Amino acid sequence: MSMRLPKTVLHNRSANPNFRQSFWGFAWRTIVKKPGRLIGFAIIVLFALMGIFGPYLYPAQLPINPNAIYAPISWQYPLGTDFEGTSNLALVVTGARYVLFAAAMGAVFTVVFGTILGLCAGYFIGLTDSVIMRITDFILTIPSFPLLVVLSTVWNFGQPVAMGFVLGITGWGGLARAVRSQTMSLRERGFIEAARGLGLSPLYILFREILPNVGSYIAMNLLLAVTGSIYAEVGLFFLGVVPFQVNNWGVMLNLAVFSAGAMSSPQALPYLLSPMLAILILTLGIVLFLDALDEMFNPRLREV
Amino acid sequence: MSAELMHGKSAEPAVRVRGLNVVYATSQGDLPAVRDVDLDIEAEKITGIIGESGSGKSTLVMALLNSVGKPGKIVSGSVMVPGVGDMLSIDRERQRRARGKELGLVFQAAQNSLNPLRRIGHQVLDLGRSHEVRDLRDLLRKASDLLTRLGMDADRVLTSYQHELSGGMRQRVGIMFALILDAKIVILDEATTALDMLSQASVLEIVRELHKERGLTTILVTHDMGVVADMADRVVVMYGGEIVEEGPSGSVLSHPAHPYTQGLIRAIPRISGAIDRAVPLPGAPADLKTYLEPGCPFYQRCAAAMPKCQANRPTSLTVSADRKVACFKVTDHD
Amino acid sequence: MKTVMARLAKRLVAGVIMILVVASFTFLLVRLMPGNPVEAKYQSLLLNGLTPVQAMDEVRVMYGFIPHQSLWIQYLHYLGQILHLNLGQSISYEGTPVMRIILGAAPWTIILVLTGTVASFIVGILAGVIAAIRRNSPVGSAITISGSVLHGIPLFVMALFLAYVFTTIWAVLPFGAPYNAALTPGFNGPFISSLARHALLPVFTYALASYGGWLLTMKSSVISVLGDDFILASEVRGLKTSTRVGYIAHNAILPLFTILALSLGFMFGGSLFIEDIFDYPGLGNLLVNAINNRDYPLMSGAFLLITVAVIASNIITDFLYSVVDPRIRR
Amino acid sequence: MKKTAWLAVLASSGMLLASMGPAAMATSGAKSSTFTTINEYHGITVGAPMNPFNSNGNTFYGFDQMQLGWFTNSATNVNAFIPGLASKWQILNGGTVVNVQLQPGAKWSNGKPVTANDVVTSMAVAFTQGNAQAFFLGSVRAISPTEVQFRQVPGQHYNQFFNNLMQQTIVPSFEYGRLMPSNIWTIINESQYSGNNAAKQALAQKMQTQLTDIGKKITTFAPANDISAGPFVLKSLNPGEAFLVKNPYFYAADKVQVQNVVFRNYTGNQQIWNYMIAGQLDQAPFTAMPTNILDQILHTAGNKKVVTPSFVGAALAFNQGIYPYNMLAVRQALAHIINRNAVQKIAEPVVGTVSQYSDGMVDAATPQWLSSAQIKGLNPYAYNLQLATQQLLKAGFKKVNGNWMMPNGKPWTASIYTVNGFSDWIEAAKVISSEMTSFGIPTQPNIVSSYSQYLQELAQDKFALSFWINALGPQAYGTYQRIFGPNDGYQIVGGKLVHYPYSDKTKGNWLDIPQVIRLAHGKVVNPGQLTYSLNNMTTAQQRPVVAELAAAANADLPMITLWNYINVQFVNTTRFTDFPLNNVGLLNNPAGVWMAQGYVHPVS
Amino acid sequence: MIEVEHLQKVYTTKGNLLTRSQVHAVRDVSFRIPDGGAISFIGESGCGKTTVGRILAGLETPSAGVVRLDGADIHQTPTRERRDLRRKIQLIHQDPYQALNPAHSIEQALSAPLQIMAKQKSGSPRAWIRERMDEVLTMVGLEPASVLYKHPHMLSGGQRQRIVIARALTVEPTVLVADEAVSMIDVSLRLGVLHLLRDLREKLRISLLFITHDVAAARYLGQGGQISVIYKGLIMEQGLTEVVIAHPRHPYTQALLSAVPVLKGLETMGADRFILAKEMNAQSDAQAGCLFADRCPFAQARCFTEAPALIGEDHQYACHFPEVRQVAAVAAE
Repeated sequence: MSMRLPKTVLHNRSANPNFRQSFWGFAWRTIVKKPGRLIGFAIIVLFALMGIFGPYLYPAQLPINPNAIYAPISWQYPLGTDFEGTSNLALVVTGARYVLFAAAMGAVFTVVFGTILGLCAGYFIGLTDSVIMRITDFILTIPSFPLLVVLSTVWNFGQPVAMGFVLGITGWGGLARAVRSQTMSLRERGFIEAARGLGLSPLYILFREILPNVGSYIAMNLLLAVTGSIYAEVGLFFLGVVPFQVNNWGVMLNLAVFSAGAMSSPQALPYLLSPMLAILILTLGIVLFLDALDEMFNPRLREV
Repeated sequence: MSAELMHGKSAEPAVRVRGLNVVYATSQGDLPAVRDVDLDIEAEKITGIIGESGSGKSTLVMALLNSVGKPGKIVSGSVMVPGVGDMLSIDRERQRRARGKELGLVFQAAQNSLNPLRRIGHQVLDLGRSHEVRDLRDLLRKASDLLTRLGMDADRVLTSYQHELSGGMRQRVGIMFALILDAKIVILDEATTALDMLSQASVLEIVRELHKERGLTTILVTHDMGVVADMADRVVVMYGGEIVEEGPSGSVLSHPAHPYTQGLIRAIPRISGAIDRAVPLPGAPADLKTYLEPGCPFYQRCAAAMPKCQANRPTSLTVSADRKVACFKVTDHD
Repeated sequence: MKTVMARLAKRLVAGVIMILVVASFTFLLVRLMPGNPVEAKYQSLLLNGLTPVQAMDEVRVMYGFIPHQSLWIQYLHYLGQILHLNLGQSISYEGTPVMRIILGAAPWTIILVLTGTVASFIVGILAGVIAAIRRNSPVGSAITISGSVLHGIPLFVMALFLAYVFTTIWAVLPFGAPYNAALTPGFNGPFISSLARHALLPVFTYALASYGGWLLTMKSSVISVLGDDFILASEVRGLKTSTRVGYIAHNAILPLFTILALSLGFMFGGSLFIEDIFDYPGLGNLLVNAINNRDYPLMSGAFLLITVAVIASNIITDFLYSVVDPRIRR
Repeated sequence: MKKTAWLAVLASSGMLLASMGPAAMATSGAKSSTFTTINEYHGITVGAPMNPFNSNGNTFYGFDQMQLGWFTNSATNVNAFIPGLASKWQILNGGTVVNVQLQPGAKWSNGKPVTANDVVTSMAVAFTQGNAQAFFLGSVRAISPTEVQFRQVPGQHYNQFFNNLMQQTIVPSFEYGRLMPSNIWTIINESQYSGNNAAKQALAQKMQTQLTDIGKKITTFAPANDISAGPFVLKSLNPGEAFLVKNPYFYAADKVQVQNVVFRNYTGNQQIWNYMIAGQLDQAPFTAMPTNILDQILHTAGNKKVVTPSFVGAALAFNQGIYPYNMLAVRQALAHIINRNAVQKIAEPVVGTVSQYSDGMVDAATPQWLSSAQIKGLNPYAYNLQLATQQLLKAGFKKVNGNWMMPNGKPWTASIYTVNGFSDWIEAAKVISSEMTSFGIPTQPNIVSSYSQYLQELAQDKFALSFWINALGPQAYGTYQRIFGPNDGYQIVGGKLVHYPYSDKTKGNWLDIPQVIRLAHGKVVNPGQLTYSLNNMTTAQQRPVVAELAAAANADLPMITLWNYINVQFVNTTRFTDFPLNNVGLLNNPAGVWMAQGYVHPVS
Repeated sequence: MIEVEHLQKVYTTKGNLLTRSQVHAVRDVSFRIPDGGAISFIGESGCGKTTVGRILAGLETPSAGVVRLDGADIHQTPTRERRDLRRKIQLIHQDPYQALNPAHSIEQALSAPLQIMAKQKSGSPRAWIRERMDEVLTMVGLEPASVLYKHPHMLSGGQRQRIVIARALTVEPTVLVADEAVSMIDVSLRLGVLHLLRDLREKLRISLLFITHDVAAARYLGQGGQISVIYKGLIMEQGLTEVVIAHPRHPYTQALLSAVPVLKGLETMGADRFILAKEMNAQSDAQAGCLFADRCPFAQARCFTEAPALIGEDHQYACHFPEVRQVAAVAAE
């Protein structure tokens, strides 16, 4: 298009030998540009810290208090208490680790499976592609949530890694397909042909030449997969179709709705609202932050 | 329809551009893309506008239609078209009607200038309806005639979708769209760049013939000096958003005055004459940094640069009856 | 057209193979699930107050519907029955054909998802166009944010919230049944009105949850079409604004139709939370109950139905797309 | 143009939704003679047959599904019945022969009379379902069109013979008779053979299979219309509601004041709570609930709580096959660690009371069976951490860094298993976990996703500590077989008691209680055999046996009874009055039975 | 020295069994390039010239025919040696904007192939790589210090193409295949890149296969070398560059030369210049006679029935009626 500016000038500020650092600098500038993004970023950081350090803030077994069942919101219980008089805030904070760690693992597995299979299918066209794509079709055809439910009863979800793994193996299909099509189009690009002509190994081409170019897409997907995983696992616990043993947000929702009658009784409402609030705030944070990622990586939306 | 234009004095230019400035709004502020352009396009002549990528030639052409897309915006100037008025100040509806009807544009990316989901014939009808053509059947007949004239199977093309046509055919369909409403001013913006030699030659041939037959005013925008040299009556050389040289093509080619024009002509490999006559032009084309500097935009690459050129921008001066140059070396001598 | 049909045939064959693969997979998987359905039924009857005699009377015959052959024989039998469109007999429903149970639940899910999807599609598309065209104005930003937020909220959170608001705090809407049982089903006013009133909340929830997705997809589709050369070309050719908007809309909406058809295919899996929370008697609910009761034939059947729906919608999408998009039609 | 038509349809449906606002608000309860309730036994299933022998069948016990009589749930008199289709009965020959006279004028909802032949057919059906064999029914004979005689299998003295036969579902012969071959009684008789003739044994085997096949056919049988001999008949149904109308042919139709009955479907307790809070249920069955919900329910106009005795307890059961729970000291120490008051207050505050005795019975039954001296002899296992510490130290446990080490040197950690959806169990498990953890035994509650999975894994010995329903009464056998019955490996096979060892993982012995238990006064008993023997005893004969079993359960502590359920149901008096609130025996039966007895009147 | 004999390439189009068809991209192409020599392939798009280049570069396998590099058949050698052999032939892409990985700096782009080479060299690999990078960058006329750390988007088209060439040089090739190597570069910079390629040919004795539709560029680069005019995968005319341009015998060659715009004021139009209006029809493959006959303005009956053979010694042409026409423009002075 004739309207486009000469490409060279837009990036003059990055004429800095240490490009990597300047990327982080650029990323940070993108974040602070709008207050919404900063808020989103802060929320994500807060929740990450909660996941890492939350359990250390409270005793291993949260204290119960039969005299403060469904206590109203107070300084002692900022989010009220549950059916046995345990602080809802403590439950949310200590429950974050499993939820977030499993979600992170789920996202990592999704992205790792999806990326590797997508790259291989797109690059080694032919038989490899056919086999991988048939498996992908299969994964995409089976409704993932019900599959998750069935898998989860066969598996034991004591460890968040196991949960993450199952979330990963049910969720990589879409990403694999997208990465494949991007890889296929990159494959036709001159620099891949040149790399082949220069005798570089397929491994180098896949992971050093192609991967960085789908990196931005994968980064976005990683974040989206985190939210997707949170919803899926919290949903599983909420429905109660999986065995559970640890305190987490989904269990709270389940107990609040099905045991505590939070839907019918205002006294138990804080018990229901606490995990919902946590999920919503985290969602909000991710939505706000996605906007920044979008700008960091999607040149199409970047306003010149 | 455009009777005034047909019978207008030939001395009156078909398009008169005055003081045109276009900028691109960026996060770093407004960057000039077209600067202080004054230009008269002579009626019924082929005018070639030549320049490299980033020289502002396409922006200039879009400004003629007042269709500069975001983030570009026209800051000042006027584009007078007889029978229409100043394209930059008449109301939007009249601008819209002038586009397509008075001013036909064949797009740089004409290959993709058609709605992929509608048959060509339907798009002809859409065009007719937008310009209040009463007899749509007649319009289709005209389209059919034009397509035949352009060397295509008209019935097949009209019932085809874009993807069913080859690149050369799409380009010709683009020309058909520019001419079908009897526009007298036709602008070809890099219309043949994507075609290979043989297609380019045949499309240019048709353009030349139609130009003559219909008494068109043709503006040919290209980066290919050869095409301009072959086709144009007048040539306008742009560099860094400005017109650096302007004149009849024969005289400019044989006696280029501006160092850029000279370098450009010298850098053309030819099929005639001694091979080593061709000499590369050093440096890189103008970019936004160049635009922002106060001096001559060609200063960095100019072999004949003087200290004066770094700080002052030469303005376009008439050097002979119909030639203008913007270079201190030329104007100072004279 | 001939090639279209040939392609269709090819897709159909591939679809059937995929169905068999998924059927085999789910068959085996589902039978790996631990559980003893009969004992559970018996124990829950006891909990509900039946005397042991009555409870045992109730469940004794269920044992007869649990397959006793080896897994391999069961599998072969299962495949054979599928080819006869027989999904077997339910355990927890004591021998009621799975097909009949599923067909009893399917209409409610279809009502729920179809209405919800179509409503959210229309609203989402319109909002998406506005959000794309006015993307630099406050209105556009507001619409986009509404879409992102609604898209971001998990379905069950939204369903719980709406259920709380409309059935507890401001109890204007009924839940728990698809219509008032005292009314005669048919095309009569009271019945349809009851049907609609009962469906309103789940449908609204579903629509609200899907709206954001449509909006965001449509917005990005419109933005990408806006950058296409032919849109600029239509401007320089002086086409009327209405015609140009038509061009934009037509081109932008086309990819969304694929997603629409696909999402209808996924409908049976998608409404699980809504059906559970509003206790709407559709397939999602059925599946959850089947899982909790370890009713293997019913689970396999529900899975198979979902799979068939997805595959069918894939094929239909493919076919429709080759009809509406001239670039694919050959 | 197609497009516009599409849009028009959409628009009109949208208007439809909008226009039906307040007019459609009237619920089914608005007409005051429609009685709304919940079927607690199973959900409403569209597509399931209107057949009482199908466990998901759409028939409603006490409304359109009838039996000869209705049991009053008496702990000590198993023969106390309210007349159903039987108006009178005689129990002869020490309980082995029963004569039953049918209600004069009893008719099916199509106008045909209910005859002795229908009862005979129903008993044949009961054989096909395996039900009649369970109470040793030997023969059924129509003495007259309205009188039937039942006999026990010769040589058997099953003390609940009458009790069980009265509770068999009676179905019309003209519907169900067709489903069975004409020689059905021959098949039944041949299948009953229990002698030693090999040929006859083989034949019996064959006939049993045949019988089972007929049984399967019957459970899937779907009558076109509901045919009821009860006060109501099913008219229509959808996945959320079933709609029943009064049966004009019911023998006591003049007593029935309710015109229509609506059954609401439910999938979880919270739904029943919601219905009650909305004041929509005229009667609601027993449902576990937290206090806040009870308050909310009682806040609604007209809702009234009705309490009747219940014979169910919730217990924490030990798998004695798993170390260290094979040690009596461990089980007893845990009983001292668990504060049952706190557990009950949190887990089951509304429909539970703290269990006092841990003797295998509910506390309400204990005084009825045991003398006060015997009660005094029971260990109350009071909450006493010091005692628990002493016991554990004596058994070789050590406390290191605040946590207990087992005698084998390994740290003691535990998991308590419960089931998703069983809210009281889950909450109790959490409380007990907290208590055990703070005592120095790190414990976690583990929630299994479905009850069927729970039961299977329980039987596979995957759980050391799990929740269990015990004290299921009112009869003594029913109570103790929850502890010393199949879960302890004792099963009745072919009328004889068999004990399967713990090592046999397929036969359900997951408690692994020692086969003999030494009581406090030194007597050694076999509780499995004692429990079994209760079947053939009169109430008087049962008393000393129950006392021994109570002592055994209390001393060996195979499970700790945490709380006893109290049967709390609700009625709403805004639309109906005259509930049988003072008639405990009747209250234990479905509301349809109340109505047939002339209770429940619309508010005028 | 690279020799190509009777090269063929047939593509099977995708589709179902019924609609699957074969496309002959290259029918029969033979040529040889001595060390330091050059050959230019000219023809319009879709004529198969790019396929020839891709086969040479090892990106496609030929359906038939032999490609020999210094006597070794590059498609028949064992896998391990083949990789080394193939590295000797480097392809310069048409589009410098696509030929460099946008995610890599110039240093990364150049060092990756050098790391492979370094394994075969003695001494410190890091120093050697550094040295070699400087060497190739200087060779293509760029200053190493000012470009090494940059990413492709910071460079102009001409600079990028120089980087692409430098990267090809890292593996010490003996043959360069330049496929429309300057068509995407700004006009003022094109000649510079052509000049560089010509330099390399002379200095490093690299053989050059130049693929283009621009006859003038072919003439500039192919000085002293040969020109091959290719149409529908078949050579129409082949000979010394100067000879073919000055005395074209095949009408197709003449059409290509006629299509070169005439620089009015510097050149005069060739006397016999003609513009070919008809487009290439890819479907009319099956005809018996000359492949060009359907578009040839001079075709006679025989051309439609009998395929002409490639005749002539140094200057070969495949035409029944070869007639020299003066179509190229002539310098004005």
